[in-house]
Amino acid sequence: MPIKTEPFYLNLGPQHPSTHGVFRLRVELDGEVIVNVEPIIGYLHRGIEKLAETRTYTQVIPLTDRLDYVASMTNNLAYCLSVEKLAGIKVPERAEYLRVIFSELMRLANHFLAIGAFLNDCGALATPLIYMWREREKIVDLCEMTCGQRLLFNYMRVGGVSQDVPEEFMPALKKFVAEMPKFIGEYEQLIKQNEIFLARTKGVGILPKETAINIGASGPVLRGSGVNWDIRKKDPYSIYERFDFEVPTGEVGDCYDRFWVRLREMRQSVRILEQAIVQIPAKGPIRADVPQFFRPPAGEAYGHIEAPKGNLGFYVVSDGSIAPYRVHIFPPSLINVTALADMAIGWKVADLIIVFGSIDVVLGEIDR
Amino acid sequence: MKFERYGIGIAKGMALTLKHLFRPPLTVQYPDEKLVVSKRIRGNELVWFPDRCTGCGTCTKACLQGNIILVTHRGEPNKFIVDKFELDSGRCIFCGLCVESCPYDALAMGLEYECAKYRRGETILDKDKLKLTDQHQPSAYYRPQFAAGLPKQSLLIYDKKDGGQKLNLFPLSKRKRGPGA
Amino acid sequence: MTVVTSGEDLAKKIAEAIPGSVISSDKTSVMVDAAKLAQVAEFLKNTPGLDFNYLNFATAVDYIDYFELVYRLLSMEHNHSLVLKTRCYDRENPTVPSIVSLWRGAYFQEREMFDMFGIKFEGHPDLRRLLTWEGFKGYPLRRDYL
Amino acid sequence: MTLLDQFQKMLMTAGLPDWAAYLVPALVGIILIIAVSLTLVIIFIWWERRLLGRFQLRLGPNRCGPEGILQPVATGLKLLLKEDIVPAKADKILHFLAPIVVFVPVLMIFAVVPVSEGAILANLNIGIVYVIAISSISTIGIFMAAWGSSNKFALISGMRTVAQMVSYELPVVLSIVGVGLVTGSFSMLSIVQAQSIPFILLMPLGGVIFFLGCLAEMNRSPFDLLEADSEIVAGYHTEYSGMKFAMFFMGEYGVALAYSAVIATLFLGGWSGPLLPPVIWFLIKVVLVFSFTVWMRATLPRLRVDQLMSFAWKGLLPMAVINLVIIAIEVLVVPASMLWLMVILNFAFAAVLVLLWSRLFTLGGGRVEV
Repeated sequence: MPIKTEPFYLNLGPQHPSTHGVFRLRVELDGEVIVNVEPIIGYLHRGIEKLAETRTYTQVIPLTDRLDYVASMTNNLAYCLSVEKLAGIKVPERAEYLRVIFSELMRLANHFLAIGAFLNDCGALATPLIYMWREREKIVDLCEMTCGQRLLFNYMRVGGVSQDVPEEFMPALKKFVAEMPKFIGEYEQLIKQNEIFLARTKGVGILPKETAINIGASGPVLRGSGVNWDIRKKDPYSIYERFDFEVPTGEVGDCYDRFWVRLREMRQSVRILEQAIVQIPAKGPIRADVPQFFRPPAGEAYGHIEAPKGNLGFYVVSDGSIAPYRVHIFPPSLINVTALADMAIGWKVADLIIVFGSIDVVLGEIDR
Repeated sequence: MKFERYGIGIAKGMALTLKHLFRPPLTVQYPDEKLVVSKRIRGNELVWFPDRCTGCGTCTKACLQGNIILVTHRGEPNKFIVDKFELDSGRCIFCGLCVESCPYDALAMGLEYECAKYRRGETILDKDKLKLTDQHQPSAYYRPQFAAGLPKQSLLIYDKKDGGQKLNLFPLSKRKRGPGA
Repeated sequence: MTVVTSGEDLAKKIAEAIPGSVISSDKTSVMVDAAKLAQVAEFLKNTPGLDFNYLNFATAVDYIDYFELVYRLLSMEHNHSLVLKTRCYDRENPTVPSIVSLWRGAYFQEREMFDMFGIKFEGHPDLRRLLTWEGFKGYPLRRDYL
Repeated sequence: MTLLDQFQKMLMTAGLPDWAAYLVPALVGIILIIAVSLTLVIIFIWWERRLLGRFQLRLGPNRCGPEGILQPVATGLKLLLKEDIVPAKADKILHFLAPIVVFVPVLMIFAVVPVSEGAILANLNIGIVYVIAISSISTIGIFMAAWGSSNKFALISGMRTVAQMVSYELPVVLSIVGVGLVTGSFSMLSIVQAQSIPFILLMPLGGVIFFLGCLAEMNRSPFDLLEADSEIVAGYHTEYSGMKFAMFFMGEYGVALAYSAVIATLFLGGWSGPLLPPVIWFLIKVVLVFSFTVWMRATLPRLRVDQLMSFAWKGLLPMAVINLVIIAIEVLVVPASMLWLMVILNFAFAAVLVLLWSRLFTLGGGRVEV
């Protein structure tokens, strides 16, 4: 006769060291084995979609900064792309290059934080996090030099970027790009072959290819499962078709693959940056002639980009007035979290944490 | 999962951390050591130039928080006189859209960033507090004309000789103590 | 480059398979009858040559007279996309069939639409509020919510 | 003849009654040990934070006192002033007793640690067994804290602790038996005296097993599962604040210090060393061992609980048994004058065993069907 047991409910969050924000997980446990996981979100809901309906098209840009605050320039870019599509605005050449440079810098910045926090979740006591932070600080320095702030950049504008980079930017960027591969190599040395890390991540939290597609996962989560899908390649926006880079994919779809995809993506980002530095025109307009209070024609547009976390889309509906009629934000983190239960059930509490860490979510984006 | 590499991976990682033991620290001791901020910093206080302001109100329209209060009355023909120009730095999100929108360059972001206040009322910046003084200087955000005299930003990416962040290897006992030293 | 499939061509195919489902169509989108949304979605997902196996996003727009639900579907195999729309005219008790059984990615998005617009999805496994709390009054993203 | 015995003898010849001659040296010794070990614990807390800071490209505490050495004192004062919160549903008695049960045995370990020739509080002939026995009591304290604070994170932590401590006791004891075989005694003094070559060279595998076991016993990374802060917040002391938390904290570092001292004594030759006075040598070795654990903590991720268990039962335990058998045979066969032969043989056996285990042994289970 089996012993009568009752499930053990554990409430991880909203205040928990490894939930990367105010995220709550209601976990049903059998011993330490996870029987069920239910994500409960909304603790950071600020109603950005509603706020955007009463702002002008330009004024929405600072709001988009607050979505994925780890890589906020990519949010600006996605929004600007959709509004440009709506209004049919052509962006100048130099601005396109600056956009690519900054979105790749943001990808690096995001992956630094993602990998660092992931390793921190594995229990490596902040050391990798701080090593990654060192490189991230350099990126943030570059952004501060350009647009005056370190977190919420508000740099992209509809029709270009807000202002040109200062003259000391390019040398600093070149130096950064030159020394970056060495540091990525160091991270690989630090953790890639570490037996404990491999034991913790290999085969843990497998997301099969079919499930990944079915739940609409994107970004490293989808590519870690072995699906070669990168919007930069498959549906190039901005000027990404001019760059030569590869899309790294994983094999099994476990936590290690997602980590490894991110690390290789960082190398590819450096490659794109190297090419962009060479190709960028030295002088030129950086902003199309767009008035501050402009009225795009009535209609709707969907602009999406390959944000560091996945497919970030903005669905903008205009009624021809000064403010957007509706702005829908499609955040990659929210959809990737759908996969959490698939990946974590049957594993232990410790695995749940690293599976969650390997998805790489930002709560500003999930809750909006 | 097997221990296939006999711990070589662990040894490699430990070698790397040992190497980092002899690298300069990343952090700075904030009140004692201060980094130079960007020339374009969107600091915590704005600077307003009354003689350039025409009272057109573009900044108030550009502000997504509705944070700038501008009251004018008609003076001479075709000229507005600004009675009240006020903003609450507690509500401001420092996006810089007002500075960007000003057609007469009458508004600039400030350089200051240590602007903690004890009372909520003190965060309101009126005409006097927004004026240009020696302590209250504009930054070069969207105003490249102010960039000339400002010190170079200290960047982590530069070495010490490039005028970047000052890093010393073993910073034991070589620090000055006390605020602002 | 993701090919935007012509809504007009696709509308013919859909109308052949499921008569009476297509209301209108233009170059990029197909508007279908809300009652037959699930059948159309299944047709789009499972028909060879279309294979819309990836739900890009699902959202709703409140046009005061009606709610417009927008689904952007994508086929990873053929790299083409389609915007599927449907309208829901009932404001008091808007009901639309759920597509969670086809694309699980809609799980959170349908919950969010329920939360923000009050649109009920028939067949959704766990239709609760997502971002606001239980017991929240009103539906924030409706145009008449202040 | 320990220093305390000499003191006792001196007092007796000075004409004190027997009970006083026995009590006074004991009290002096106990107070000395407690004072010195607590001071060392404070210094070690500072040293760990400082060193960890440097590993992580930070500075670590550097404000209180010279180079921040008074930071642990400041932390202690802060904790002393904090409100002592007891959860409403907590088992008050267990919640109160747990820090004491954790902290006191830690101090008791220092009784048998020889600092230099004869400088030992109690020269037990089973000294090292005493260490193992006493340090196991802390497990009960941790479990009391975990159960008593009626917190789910703490409960998970308590379960993990008990499993971990009990499992790692075995390889630790088995590797100690090897030391006992070579020395012919379990007394800490005679173990140090027997080390003409440090035992880490004589029995490398035993040393490594003992070190790993000790890491698990003192809950340091990569075996710090019971307070895995990224998973179960702070483990068993989630619900503790104020001075009770400070006692856990001190207890944790006290165990780290004690085990560093035991490792230094058993495998690194204790106080023996050329030129410098024995106490300095001993401290250098303790600091080295401790710094090594800090270094590991700065680098390594944490193991999962099932991996931890299988590492103990399938990895360390069989290796320790085989190692013990090998050493026993060597002690019988190899003459005492030819210890260098034993060194070579043991290094060869260690290499073979590690190679073999890295092929045979799998670390932990996988997904559980639920």
